[in-house]
Order: sequence, then structure tokens, then C-alpha cells
Amino acid sequence: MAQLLQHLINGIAAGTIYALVALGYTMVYGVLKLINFAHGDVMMVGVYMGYSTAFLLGRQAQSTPWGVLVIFLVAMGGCALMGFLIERFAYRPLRDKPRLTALITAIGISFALSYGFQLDIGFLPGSAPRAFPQIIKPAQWFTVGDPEFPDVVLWNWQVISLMLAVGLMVGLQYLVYRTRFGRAMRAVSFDHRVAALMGIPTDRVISLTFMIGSALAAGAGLLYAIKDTSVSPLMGLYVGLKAFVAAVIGGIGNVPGAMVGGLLLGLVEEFVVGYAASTWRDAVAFGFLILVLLVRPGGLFGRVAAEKV
Amino acid sequence: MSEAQVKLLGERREFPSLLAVDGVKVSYGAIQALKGVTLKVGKGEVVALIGANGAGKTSTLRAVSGMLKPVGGRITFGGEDTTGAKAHTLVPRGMAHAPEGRGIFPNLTVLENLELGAYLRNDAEGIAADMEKSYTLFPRLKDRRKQLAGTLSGGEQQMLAIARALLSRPKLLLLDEPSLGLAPQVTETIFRNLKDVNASGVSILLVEQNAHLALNFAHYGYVLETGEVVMAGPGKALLDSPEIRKAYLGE
Amino acid sequence: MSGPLLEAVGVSIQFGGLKALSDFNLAIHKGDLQGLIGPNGAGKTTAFNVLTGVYRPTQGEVRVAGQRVNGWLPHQINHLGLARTFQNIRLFRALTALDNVKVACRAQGSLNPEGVGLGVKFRGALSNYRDWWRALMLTPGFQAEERDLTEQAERLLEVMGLSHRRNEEARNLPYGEQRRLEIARALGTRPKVLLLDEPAAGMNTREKADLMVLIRKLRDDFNLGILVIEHDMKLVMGICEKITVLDHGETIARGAPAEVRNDRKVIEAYLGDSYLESQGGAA
Amino acid sequence: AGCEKKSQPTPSGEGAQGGQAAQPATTGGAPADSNTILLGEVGSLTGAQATFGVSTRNGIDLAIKEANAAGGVKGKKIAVRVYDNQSKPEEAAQATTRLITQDKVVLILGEVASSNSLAMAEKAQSAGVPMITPSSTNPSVTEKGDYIFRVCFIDPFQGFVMAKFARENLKAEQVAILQDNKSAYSIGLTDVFQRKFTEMGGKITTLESYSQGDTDFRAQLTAIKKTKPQAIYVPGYYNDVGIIARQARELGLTVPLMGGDGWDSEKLFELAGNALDGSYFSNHYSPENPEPRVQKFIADYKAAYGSVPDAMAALGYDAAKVAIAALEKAKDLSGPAIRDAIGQTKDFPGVAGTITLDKNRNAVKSAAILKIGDGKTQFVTTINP
Amino acid sequence: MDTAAAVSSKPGNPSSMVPASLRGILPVLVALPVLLLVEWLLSDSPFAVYLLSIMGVNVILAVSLNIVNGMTGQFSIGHAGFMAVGAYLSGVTSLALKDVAISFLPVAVSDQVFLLAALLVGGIAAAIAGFLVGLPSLRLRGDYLAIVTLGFGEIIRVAVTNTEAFGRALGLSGIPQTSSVAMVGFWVFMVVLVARRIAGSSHGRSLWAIREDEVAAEAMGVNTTGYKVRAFVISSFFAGVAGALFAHFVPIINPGSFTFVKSMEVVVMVVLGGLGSTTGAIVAAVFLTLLPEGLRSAFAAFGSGGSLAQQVDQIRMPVYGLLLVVLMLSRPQGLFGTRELWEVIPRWIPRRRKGM
Ligand SMILES: Nc1ncnc2c1ncn2[C@@H]1O[C@H](COP(=O)(O)OP(=O)(O)OP(=O)(O)O)[C@@H](O)[C@H]1O
Ligand SMILES: Nc1ncnc2c1ncn2[C@@H]1O[C@H](COP(=O)(O)OP(=O)(O)OP(=O)(O)O)[C@@H](O)[C@H]1O
Ligand SMILES: [Mg+2]
Ligand SMILES: [Mg+2]
Repeated sequence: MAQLLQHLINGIAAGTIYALVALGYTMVYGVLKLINFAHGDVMMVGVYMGYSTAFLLGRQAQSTPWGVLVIFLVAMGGCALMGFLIERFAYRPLRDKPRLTALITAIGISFALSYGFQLDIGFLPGSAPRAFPQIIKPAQWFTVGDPEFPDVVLWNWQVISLMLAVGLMVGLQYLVYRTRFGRAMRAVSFDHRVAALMGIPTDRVISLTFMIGSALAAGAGLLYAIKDTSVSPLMGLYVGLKAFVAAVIGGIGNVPGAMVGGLLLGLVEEFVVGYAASTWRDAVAFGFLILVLLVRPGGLFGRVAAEKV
Repeated sequence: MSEAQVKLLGERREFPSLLAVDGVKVSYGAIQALKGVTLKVGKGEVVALIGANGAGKTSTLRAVSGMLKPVGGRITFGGEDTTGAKAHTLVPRGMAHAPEGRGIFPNLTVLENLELGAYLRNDAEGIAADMEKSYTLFPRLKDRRKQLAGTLSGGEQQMLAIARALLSRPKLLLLDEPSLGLAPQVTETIFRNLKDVNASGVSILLVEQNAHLALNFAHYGYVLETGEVVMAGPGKALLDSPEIRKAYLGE
Repeated sequence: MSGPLLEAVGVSIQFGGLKALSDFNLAIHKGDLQGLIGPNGAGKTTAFNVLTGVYRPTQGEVRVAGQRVNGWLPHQINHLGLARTFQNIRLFRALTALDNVKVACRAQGSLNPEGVGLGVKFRGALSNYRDWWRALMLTPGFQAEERDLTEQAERLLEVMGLSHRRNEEARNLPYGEQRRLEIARALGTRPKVLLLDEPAAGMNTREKADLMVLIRKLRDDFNLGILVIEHDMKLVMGICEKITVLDHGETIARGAPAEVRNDRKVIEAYLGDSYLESQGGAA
Repeated sequence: AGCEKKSQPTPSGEGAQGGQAAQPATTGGAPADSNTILLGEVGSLTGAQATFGVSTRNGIDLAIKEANAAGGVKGKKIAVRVYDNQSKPEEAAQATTRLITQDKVVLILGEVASSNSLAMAEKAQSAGVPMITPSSTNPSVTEKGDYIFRVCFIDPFQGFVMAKFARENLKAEQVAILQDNKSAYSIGLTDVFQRKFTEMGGKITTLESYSQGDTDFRAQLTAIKKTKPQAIYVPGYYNDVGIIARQARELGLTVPLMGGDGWDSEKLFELAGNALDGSYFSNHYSPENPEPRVQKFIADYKAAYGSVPDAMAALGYDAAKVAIAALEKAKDLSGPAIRDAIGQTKDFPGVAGTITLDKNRNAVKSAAILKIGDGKTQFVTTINP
Repeated sequence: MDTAAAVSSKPGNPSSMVPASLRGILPVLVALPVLLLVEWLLSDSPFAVYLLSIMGVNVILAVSLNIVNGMTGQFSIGHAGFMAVGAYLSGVTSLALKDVAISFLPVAVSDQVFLLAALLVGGIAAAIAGFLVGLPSLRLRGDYLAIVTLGFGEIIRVAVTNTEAFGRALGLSGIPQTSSVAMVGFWVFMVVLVARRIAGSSHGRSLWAIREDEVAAEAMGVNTTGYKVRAFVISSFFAGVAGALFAHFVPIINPGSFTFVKSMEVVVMVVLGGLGSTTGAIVAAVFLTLLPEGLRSAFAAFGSGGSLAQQVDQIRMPVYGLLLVVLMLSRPQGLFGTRELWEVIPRWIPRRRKGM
């Protein structure tokens, strides 16, 4: 029983991260219909930015509320800028070209970032993982059994991450469906040329969406690094992939879908490892994805676009 | 191509100038779609653009509304040079374009489509009033307010496109084949409504296959052939011209 | 067999709460030239979609060549002899005009046995793979077949007056020619019944006149049954022998052009009063 | 086993056909001038195992520099051409082939990961170029043929060492295992540990797996915790182990962890914080070893690369040293001569232990058991083969 | 006569001098001696052989993926999975048959016979997997199909990692190195021939039609699902063969070689070559295979001493990534668009003539 509870906590905590990364994926996909394969790597870069900031702040300052805020702001701002640049120079020129071409530039950027950060030249960190500082002092918020050697633990950052994720999801959902900017985003996503005829500054909308998506990636990445206490150049690769899977499970382009998809994926993986064979985790995760898609071809929350003949 | 080769029929009524297209050239890669089109639309004027398939009517509208960047020539709108300006910068200056193929947003509801038409406006009341007005123009849209625009019938989509264009309160309305796929009654209604719209001071540049309808409606008309204006004149004068009757009216 | 080639019996379809078509009946025989009209959103295109298998009817029955085809896939229905064009042109845009038609020709050429049951399916699959094999090995029979196809397709282009465009990509054709290419392509499947969805849309008056002649000619030369959706009354009234009028998914009138034209309900729902006036004036 | 039967005839067959195709036939690249001896190295400089590749490279680099400073070999300077294999076997095979045929190296220094070394060994063996792998511990690597050597012990030994230590020194009865399913090394150690530990009367409570590069191990650890083990054997690489340790403590799992040489890195302590205090791992060497050559190596390495050398660096250094010694000793620079010279390596004083190559071309060495405490390792004991 | 011209103007068809019954196999008859000659010429430069082999494998992968991604317009990014199936099953087959030889044949020939058998085993197994993966394409479109193919690829990889018979993480080693340039070349030749012949046949047209407009294709009587599945089957058969060849010259395979990164590499080749262009896929595959090696040579000019020289080999990969971006930006349609080499080159050379 205690174990079940612990698995539940772990699964939700892992799923939260998938969900957070998936939110950014989904945002970008939502407007550009582009699987932004570099998303995970942008996240990785964001974490390194946060890492350096924490390092510069020093041990004392980094774990004060202000320090944490600064770390998050620097990472998110830096990534927003990077997202802007990537969109501006690698995706925008290809906007009216076949969709796959932008996918290739995304892959190129992903390679450049993930391999580039393995170099040991200049400011680049080299391939070894680094321990990410505990900027949020871990505290047990709930335990079952002996508090020294608890059977079940719930940590403060687990709750904080989840609340942040839910908050972000609600905020994004509001942004997309209730604001003018959101309406513009959705218009741009269907046809940016016609959207421009409505007076929507499409370039700006797309840039902004990218910046939001990248900032989200950085934020998610920091929470991820706090949770798993390390940062490495390859961290973006698999989290990126899993987050993409989560987004698809939920219905890509759909904000609550990303959230639910992420949590489900986290839980499925947790329970496969906990109660079945841990070696089959990835296979089960993808099997779950395929199953969901076969039953609902547009993902859980997605709608297959009604195409009228 | 110089003006000299354009066959002019009749006298043009004077309108204060609003849009002037001067020798505009457009190409799609190797294909040159417009070889130098010159035309004018005055304030409050309705101008029709007719021509065979592929003559370049749509391309002209696209160049005017900023969807395409001309490779040559000049476009002035409301006294400003807008050659090559981005589409979204023209909307606040009073340009609205209901494009060919309608360009509705299929996964948004009818209502959201209409709201996007008023994207740059901030007067909630004005918008609400105009919204009501479009519902009286096209009652069908009111019934289908909540439906996804992509599942509307062809004609309904056309209505939506026009209504949406009007919601930005334009000075100049560019319409690309508004009667395409519409029931005769609806076509008639739309043109009647367009008359009212025009009467309220909106200029219209209209592209239409139905030359009869268009020239009857327009103050002035231009005939486009393979990317060039070959003939121009007041609507009625064009309608009476034997060449037009033969080429476009099948007589 | 003199039964109808295409028959709809009490067909209805519903999208969510919207009944797009209700109790729709229709019979097309060899040599028929019928019209289907109605206001925008009446359900005309939906009717085409149900007949051709794009949508599955919620009620009623569709029969093609005497076969009940509810739930069949569009290509299977097509193989029974039903072909169509689309309201929004759907050509294979990057293919040449000739290839557009050849795609359709081929599909008919290598017809597989239709039907259910494992045996049939298996034989179908086998013959499919044999077919591929022949293509890979360039067997003489296959080469002859390809030549045949090209000839067929070229004949069709000629009939539709598109021979001069044979090697141009479909997307580069002017609108009117695209419409005609769609018809040529549909004919490539060697249909018994042809459904045309607003074939004259986007054409000018003169082109429409040409199209009228063409449609009649197709019916005669190919011995087809034809059903046309069109908003141009001159065209519909000019060529159709029988017209069905839909409104809100319901059939509100049916009969010869003269009857329909004077039907009060049709005038109210669709034609409008001014139509009568203009008819008085022009015709 | 007897799998050399078929791979043997290939090179000799070709040799027969082309006569002496070896030296003058091809031109390829700018051959090293006659004053240098060119060695080749293939390493994972990018990809999942990059950190080991980099350590190894540094170790080799240091050894070469020392040798050159001391006058080189046979009066010639030594140079190394290093290629990256992105931690992929096909890239390793390609790079090896390139080293052999384009760069014409006389000897190849191999990889950390056994699967990559295996790919290299196939190529080196069939070309008749000797190869020394510093730290691939999978037994199958040197089974590829008589040109393939290694300067480290092999998985079965290391697995056995830890099983023995757990059973005899720690007196553990119940041990859980958490293995890296993506790494042959980890699976190899696991298999041996599991067998030996059970033979010695212990019990494996559960066997859980993760994949290299994972960062969340809570699911496995929660499952392990339920089985109440007295220790957990985690034969993985340090970059994962550091995180595993933290998460284990976080979940209230306080028993010691045990591991192998993959743990050895200064970075381990940074990653794990003090979560590994009281844990043990087996290693090729201990930096605490007071022997002057070891301390000198550590000092030089620190001076050159700014960190304490880990086992991979030490083994890279040793491999290069063994290679250099063999080159010196070999009667000429032909493959067979160098091969024979390497094969005769006996009681060679490496920084990671004294190296004697057995008839299977594996180093017979003792293993050190190190204990972690306060962000440092302490030498506990040596276990001999 | 118009039609005859149409047929012979189709590039890739042998001239009409050849009797119709021979046309099918003529290219093969011509190619075989050429391949054997190349094999003989290269017999003592193993690096060239290795490079040519890996290039050949990449060409097979790219051309075969192009059948699904380029011609049919489906979006598959799980090609490495099929490659893995082919590699492992052929590897296991060869390992099992290692000590067997056909006594009445020379060793080299006997080796090639066994190799061919192993390749077919790998190819057919992959084709079966392709059939299974093709099935969801009945229901899924676009990016959703893509992620499912990716998922299948990963599942295959996990399954392999957990199978004792496949050597788990260590993989299979000791597979006989029987692959030869001639054999690789033969399969390159086969896949190109098949791709070209499909493209030139009515089947190819049906695939194009599906790519252009599925609804219309279906309405015109094209069995879209059937065609999609068959495209998957053919494509994965060749991917399987490519994997099998790969296994026989590396000659060690492990799951790390078949990750989704590998799949992406193949997608990159296809898109860079121009979706739907067979020759484009070939050129892109060759180019992208040589690129890292070329960078290596270029960087090697820095010499082999000093720490920068040791770093340069790592700089290869980020540079490769950036080059992809630059290439795509400068030729967004891919090298050849949907055209083939011989349709493109005339456009490049006589620029002037058109105007006159
Ligand atoms: N996106 C495009 N790419 C390439 N060529 C184009 C494109 N759009 C139009 N063209 C070509 O430009 C020329 C003019 O086209 P345009 O659409 O302006 O004509 P139009 O008068 O509107 O014709 P229609 O009556 O068919 O709508 C035609 O030859 C057409 O083939
Ligand atoms: N897939 C669908 N989902 C929901 N509603 C649909 C769908 N397809 C059609 N409809 C609705 O069914 C009604 C009939 O549409 P249909 O396209 O058949 O009209 P139509 O008679 O062809 O009109 P038009 O002349 O304008 O083309 C419309 O109100 C449309 O909104
Ligand atoms: Mg137009
Ligand atoms: Mg319709």
C-alpha cells in the first residue's frame, strides 16, 4: 500500500516534467505545425543557463527566493531569446516551404546544440554531467512511517512543480482560448497568409509563441534539473522525445492534452517499472502511445481535423 | 506595357483617389503572372476586374493587399506608397481582402472567424453592432454561429468570408469571386448588400467571373488578359461593347 | 438489366445534431441527365458524399449497379462504376494532366474481385502482389498495358479539349481547365454514372455555354448517367431532364425543369422572385 | 570459442593474392614522416560515454608526451591520431579502418565500451594490426584474435570481487541489483555478481534495470526498497550512479551501494553529494596508492588537465605505456613483431596495478575495493584473482 | 506513335532496341559484371570498401524510405527499426550457419550464397514488420503516423535489447564479414531499379496520387490503404536488407546503432535529396555519408599533435548540424525537388537556350 502511494507520487512527479516540456512542444506545434525537434535541446541550454547563473550567484544567494527567481528569469529569458533567433533564422525562411524542410532544420539545430554542448571549448560545458545545485531546499512535506526512514515521502518540490504545471496549463489555456493573442495564434496556425489579411502581425505572433514555448522549456528544464539533480548535454534528447510522445497522447496542439498526456505517460512508466519489468519501460510507453492513437487517432483530447470534401 | 495599348471606352466618373496601381508586375518563380497592371479605384467607387481564367485577377488583388510582393511597379493606397508592404500593416489603413478560396479558418467557429475580422478593433460596442449587421446580411451565419467553419457548406463559407472582411470596417474591400458557388438568390442578396456597403462609403475592387453581374454593379471596369489590362471603361459601356459580349458573355 | 445504375432509398445522414440529409431518394439510369439543386448548405454535396462512400449513411440504402454498398470504401464503390468530381477542385496538383487521368485509368484496369470473405481477399492480395511484380519485371504484358493506358488517357484529354496541356502540372492549369481535367479524370475510371459537383463554378458565361455542350456530349458518347449539382440555373435548366431540389436536407421538389422552375416552394427557398423576372427578360 | 577459424583465412587469402600489398601499394593521406611513429586511438568523444572517452584520451596523451620528452621510441617521436566514434560501433569500425588503411598506424588504442572495442577488434584483427584496449572489460573483446590485448581485468573477475566482498566483508545476505540495461558492461557484471553471490549463499532480492542517460530512478528504487535489501549492487557508470544515490536517499533507502570501475570519477562526488557515503566499489587503482609512480602520474595529470585522474585515465595511460614499451622492444614495426612484443608484457609497473598478460591476452591484476566517505575514496582492501 | 514516344521518353527505360521480354532483367545483366569489376579493383583498399559499403547502406535506406515518405507522402520516421530487424535476423542466421559451407563451391562463392540467404531472411522479416507498421496507416495521418512509426522503431529496439539471443546490450559480434562491395552495389542497384520502376508504373502514379490528395485518390478508385501498406512493405524490405548488409561488414551490431537518431538521419537524406526524387536521395545519402569523413580529413590537416587537433574530431558533429540548417535554407525543395537528376541537369546547364 505504502509502495503504491510512493509510486503514485513518483509517477506524478515524473509526469509533471513530461507535461511541462510537452506544453512548450504543443504550443509551437499549435501555431507552426512543426515538430520542433530542437525543443528538448533548447531546454538543455536553458538548464545550463540556470546552472551558470546559480554558480555566479554563489551558494548563499542561489537558494533564496530572489536567487531562484533570478535563475528562472535568466534561463527563461535566455531561452526566449534563443527561441526567437532559431525561429527567425532557421524556421521563418522555410515557412512557405514543405513542412518537412523545417523539420530538418530543427534536427540540424538539435544536433548542433546537443553535440556542441559536449565540447569542452570556451564556455561550452563538456560532456560530463554536472550536479545541479539544490536551489529549492528539499523538504519532506508528507511522510508515512518513521520520518527518519520513511516508507512514503512527498517532497516540497514535487508539489511545487505540479502546482506550477497546472497553473501554467490553466494560464496557457486561457491565453490560447480566451485572449486576442490566442485567437491570433490559432488563426495563424491554420493559415498565416489569411491571418495577415485580418491585420494579424503573423511574424510577431509566431516569434512570440516561439519565445513563450522556449521559455517554458527552460522553466520545465529547471524543474527537471531540480528533480533529478543533474544537468548534461544529452538530457534534452530523451526528455524531448518523451515529452513529444506525451503531447501526442494528449492530442498535439492541445494544452490540457499535453498535461494529461504527460501525467499519464509518467504514471504508465512508473508502474511498468514498479510492478512489471523495468527493462520494458520504453517499449510499454510507446505501446501505450500506439494503443491510444489506434483508439483515438487524434490523441485523447485532439480532434482529427474535420475535412469536408 | 504602356497605357497606349489599353482600349478605353467612355468617360470615367470622378472619384477622389484611394488606390492607384501603377505598372505592377508579379511573378511566381518563372511564371510572370502580371506584366504591368495599371488601375485605379476611387473613394466610394466600385471597380470590377474581369478576365479569363489565369488572366491575373487574383494576383492583382494579392499584390494590392500585400499577400504578394510585386517585382515591379508602384501601389499607392490612401496617399501612401504601399508597394510591398506587409498585409497586416494594410489592414489598419483600411484594406480588407476576402481572398480566393475564401480563406476561412476551418477549425475555428463561425463566431471566432468573425471576431478575427475585427481583430484590430477595440470598440466592443461597434463590433457587436457590426456583428449584428452581418447577421442581418447573412442570417444563415447566425444559425451556425457555434459551428466549426470548416464544416460549413461552400456557400456558407463564402458568406462568412465576406462578412468577416466587412468587420474590419474597411475603406477598400477586395473581393475575389464572391459569387463563386453561391445560390442565385444568395448571390443576389450579397450584391444587393454590397450596394449598401458601397453606399456607406466603402470602395470595392471586385473580381468576378460573372461579367454581367459585375459590370452591372460596378462604376468602372477593367479587362485583364494574360497579365495586362487590355480594356477599360464604365461598367455599362463595357457591357455594351461587342468584344466583351463575345468573349465573356458568350454571345 | 435495366434497373437503375445508382439508387438511393430513404438515405439520411446526421452530423451531431444536424440532419444534413433526410429521406433522400434518387434513381439514375443509363443515359439520364439529372440535376440536383438547392440553396447553400442544403445537403447536395453531402448527398454526393454519401453516394460515393465518403460518408456512411445513418439510415437508408445506397445501391450501385444493384449492389448494396452501405459501408463500402469509396474506391470499391468507384470500381462498381460511380465516379465524381469535387466542389473544391481536388486534382493531384503536382502530377501532369496526363498522369492525373492515368491514375484513374489504372485503377479500373487492374480491377480486383470485390466482395467479402477470406478467399476473395486473399486472391485480391495475391493478384495485387503479382501486379507489382509484373511492373518490377517490366513484363511485355505490363508494357503493353502501360501503352494502352496512355492511349486511353490521351483520348480522354482530347475529348475534354486538354491535349495541349498533357504534360503540364495540374496546378498550373487555369481554373476552367482544372475543372475539365477533373471530369476527364473521373471518366478515366470508366464510370457508368458520373456525379458532377458544380462543374461550372468559376467559369465565365462563355465557358459555361461550352460546358453545357460538353456534358451532353459526354452523356451520349459514353452512355453515362449523369447527375449535376450546379447553381447556374441556365446550365441546369438547359441540360437536365429531371431536377431534384433539396432544402435543409429535405427533398422539396422533383421534376422537369419547367415544373421545378415554377414550383412555389423552390422559388421561395432557392431561386428567389427576381429569378422569374430575369427569366422573363432574358429567355 | 573457436570462432577464429573463418576470420583467419580472409587476411591471409588477400595477402596471397596481392603479394606484399602492405607497405608501398597505396599512397593515402600524408604518411607520417619517417621520424614519427603514428599510433591510432578511437574513443567516444561525443555521445553517451563521452566522458570516459575524454579521460582515456587524456591519459594516453600524457603517456605519449612523457615518452616523447624522454626521447621517443627507437629514436622517433610518437604521435597519436584520435578519432571520435560517437559511441557507436559502426563509427568505431569505420574509424579503425581509416586508421589502418589511410593513416597506416602501427598500433591502435581502443575504447572504453566493450561493444565499440569489439567492432574495432574485428577490423584490427583482420588487418593484422595490434590493438590494446585500456578499459573494455567484456571477455569477448580479446577473444576476437591474437592481435587484441587489454590492460585491465575482465568483468567476471570484477563481478566476483564484489560478490566476495559483499558476502565476506560486509556479511550481506540479501542484495538487490540495479543494472544499466543499455550497457553490456553493466549486464556482464550483474550476471557474474548474481551467480557468484548466490553460490556463496547470498540472496538476490530483485533485479531492476534502467537505461543509460535516465535521470529518474525512483520507480526502480521504490520497488527495490520493498524487498528490504542490505545493500544494492549498482554496476553502472558514475553519471547515472551519482543520481541514483541521491534518489535512493531521498526515498529513505539508506543501505550501502556497491559498484564497479564505472563509478570512478571525481564527478561522482559532485553528482552524489554525500549520498554515497559508506558505499563501496571495485576499481583498477586507488589514487591513494602511495607508490611514487602513481603519485607522480596523479600530479602530472592534474597539472595537465586540472582534475584527479579516474580509472579510465589511468588505464589509458597504462595502455599507452604498455604500447610504447612494446614498440621499443619489438624488433621492427610490423604487426606481428609488435603483437609478439605486447604479448610478452610481464610485471609491467602500471599506475593501475602491475600488468602481466596471460595467454588470453588479458591483464591479470588485482582489484582494489574503495570506500566512499566525505567526498573521497578510501582504500579498503585488495582482492587478488 | 505518340505513345511510343511517351514510353521511350521516360528516362530510365532502356532503349527500344532491346526485345521487350528482356527489358525487365537487362539492367541487372549489365550491372553484374560492372560490380564484379569494381569489387576486384577495390580488393586491397579496405577503407574505400568500408566507406562504399556504408554509403551503399545509406543509399538503400534513403531510397527505400523515399518510397514511403517521398512518393506516398506518408511520414515514417522509424526506418532504423526495420533496419534493426534485418540486421539482427540476418546476423543470427549467419552466426548459425557460420561453420557451414557449400563444399562444391569455392569459399568466396559459398560465402556469398550464404550472405544472400541471410540478406533475404533479414529483408523478409523486416517486410513483415513493415506490414504490421503499415496497418495503422489505415487510421492515422501525418504526424500521428510518424510518431507511431517512431514508436515501433523504439519498441523493436527495446525488444532486441531484452533478447538473450540477440546479445542484449552487447549486441551480436563475430558475424562473418562476408559483405562485399559487389553485394552492396547489387542491392543499391536493386532498390534503385525497383524505385524507378515503381515510379514509372501505374503503381507509382497511384502512390503519387495518394501523396497529393488521399480523398481524391480513393474516389478515383485507388485502394489507398492497400497501396500504403504495400509501400511500407517494399520500403521496409529494403531497409531490412540494408540492415543485414550493415551487419555483415561492421560486423558487430548492437541496439545503439538503431536509435531514432539513425531514423532521423535517413529522413534528412530523403528530404535533403528532394522528397520523391530517387536520384536526389542517392546524392544526398552519398553526400551526407561523406560529409563527416570529409570534415575529418579537413580537420586532420590541423595535424595530430596538440589539444585543439584532438578536439576537432568532436567539432564535426555540431558542424554537421549547422550544415544541415544551411543546406536546407539554401535549397528548401531539396537538391532536386521531386525531379530526377537527368531532369534537373539540363535546367542547370543551358540556361540561355530557353530564351531563344
Ligand atoms: N501560386 C502560384 N504558383 C504558380 N503560378 C501561379 C500561382 N498562382 C497563380 N499562378 C499563375 O499566375 C497566372 C495568373 O493567375 P491568377 O490566379 O492571378 O489568375 P485569375 O485571373 O485569378 O484566374 P482565375 O479566374 O482562374 O482565378 C496564371 O497563369 C496562374 O497559373
Ligand atoms: N462533416 C461535416 N460535419 C458537420 N457538418 C457538416 C459536415 N458536412 C456537411 N455538413 C453540414 O451539412 C450541411 C450541408 O452541406 P453540403 O456541403 O452538403 O451543402 P451543399 O448543398 O453542397 O451547399 P453548397 O451549395 O453551398 O455547396 C451544411 O450545413 C454543412 O454545414
Ligand atoms: Mg482567381
Ligand atoms: Mg456543395
